[in-house]
Amino acid sequence: MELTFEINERVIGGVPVVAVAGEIDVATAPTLAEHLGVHEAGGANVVVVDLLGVSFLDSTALGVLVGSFKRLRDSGGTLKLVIAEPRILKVFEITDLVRVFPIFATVDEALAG
Amino acid sequence: MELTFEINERVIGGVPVVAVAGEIDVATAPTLAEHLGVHEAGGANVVVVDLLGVSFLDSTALGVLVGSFKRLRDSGGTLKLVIAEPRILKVFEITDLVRVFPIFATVDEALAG
Amino acid sequence: MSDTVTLSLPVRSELLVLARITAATMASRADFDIEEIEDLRLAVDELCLSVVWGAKSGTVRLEFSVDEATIAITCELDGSGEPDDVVGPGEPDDLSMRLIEALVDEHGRESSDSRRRAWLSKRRSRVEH
Amino acid sequence: MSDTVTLSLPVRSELLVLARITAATMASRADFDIEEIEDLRLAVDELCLSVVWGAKSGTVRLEFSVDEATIAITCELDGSGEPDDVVGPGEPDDLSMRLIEALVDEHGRESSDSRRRAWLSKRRSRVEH
Ligand SMILES: Nc1ncnc2c1ncn2[C@@H]1O[C@H](COP(=O)(O)OP(=O)(O)O)[C@@H](O)[C@H]1O
Ligand SMILES: Nc1ncnc2c1ncn2[C@@H]1O[C@H](COP(=O)(O)OP(=O)(O)O)[C@@H](O)[C@H]1O
Repeated sequence: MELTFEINERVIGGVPVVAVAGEIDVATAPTLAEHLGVHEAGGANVVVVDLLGVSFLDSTALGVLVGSFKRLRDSGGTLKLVIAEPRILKVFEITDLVRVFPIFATVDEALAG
Repeated sequence: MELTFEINERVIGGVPVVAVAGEIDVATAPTLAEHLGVHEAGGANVVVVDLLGVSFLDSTALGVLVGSFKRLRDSGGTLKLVIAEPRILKVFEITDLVRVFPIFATVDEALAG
Repeated sequence: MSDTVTLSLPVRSELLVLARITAATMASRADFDIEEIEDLRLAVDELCLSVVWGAKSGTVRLEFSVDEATIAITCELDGSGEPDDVVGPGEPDDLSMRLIEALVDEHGRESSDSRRRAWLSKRRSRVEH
Repeated sequence: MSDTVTLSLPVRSELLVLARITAATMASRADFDIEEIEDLRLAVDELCLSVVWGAKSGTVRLEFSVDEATIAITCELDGSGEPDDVVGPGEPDDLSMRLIEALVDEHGRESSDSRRRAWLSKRRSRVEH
């Protein structure tokens, strides 16, 4: 079933990469917020959120990402997104958030960019 | 989505092989019945129904298969089933239909057996 | 926690899938394992079939309740005010009855000329974590 | 054909998925294409969020109607008799509003202190085959 939600974390070259899979909605977004909060509190500068495995995401998820992006930016860092699926990109386009987040097609590009 | 239902037919060594994929329930079983009816009317002796792609099946599906089996048997033929998934086999076990149908794990075995 | 979800559908074979999906979603949320979720998917399908059997129109009303480790589902047919929609008490298929019996812990049914109703309940095996 | 399905859920974030699944299933049955089905999945989610916003309990009542080439969905919050569950008229998130606006053909909302209701409708592009 598509009901799964999973977060996997790696650190590549000192940068935390938070990979999310499944549906991010009002039930699961708080878990994502917790994960991002740990990195913000730990003083991370750049955080990469890999959304390649995400099949659905709503305004609750956008709210969590925007909040984390703002806090990282305020401390001189940034939050980079990895998105390949046109369907997921569409959500960021409708809301004009493509102009807020640095968005990359692969994790490698996000780490390099 | 898992809502798809599809029937693909092949003829191997003169034997019709009806491959079903998706969910067989009260909405889709009539389509299966039509396909089997064509072979019964066409004078088929043996028909193989390949259920390897089936993710769900209920008593409506069982009714269709039993009806076709009986008509083929009455005209000297038989209906063979191909089932690998334990979950699908369980439905035939609960209803004791494992003792009615010749059941095989692969299409090759069904054609040979 | 105790959650109750209700679902009403017209008698339309293409919509029965909604009963299966709702049962599976609630069972999955209530920590039933995959085998038990599949059991419930089939059991609720057979429950509806046994209640709706022979009806040409009307509304199927389902109630799904999760309480601790148990899910209970009732299915009822409202004949939409056309009494001949419900052709006598349902005669549930023998196969349906065997499946329901094997797949759930408890089940029951009541039917009169004007009303058909059946229910089931199933307890998950997994213990609270 | 005109089919109406109703779904009632408690305010529980884990159950919102049922609204998405029901919308997607009905749209798929009504021959909407995959892109439109995904639009509806997101739109109904945002519709519920905008209605339920801030509520701590109560029942969310959804109605899904398919008529010819159009699906209409209404979402209503019943405050379960505890008036302070509904904290004033809903203030739907700006992001929700933009998404709904972009994803459906028509939408509207009405709210008072005791009641919140919103609706949307979307027409499929594919013509009858
Ligand atoms: N929601 C349902 N639950 C269980 N069985 C149903 C349901 N809808 C239809 N059926 C069964 O399918 C039969 C045919 O339904 P009907 O609505 O006439 O077909 P269709 O929807 O394919 O036009 C009904 O008599 C009933 O036995
Ligand atoms: N069915 C629903 N539809 C839309 N939003 C919901 C739904 N259920 C919960 N929410 C939103 O999630 C918030 C938290 O819900 P709550 O039930 O308190 O959390 P949880 O179910 O995770 O314990 C609510 O205030 C509401 O904004």
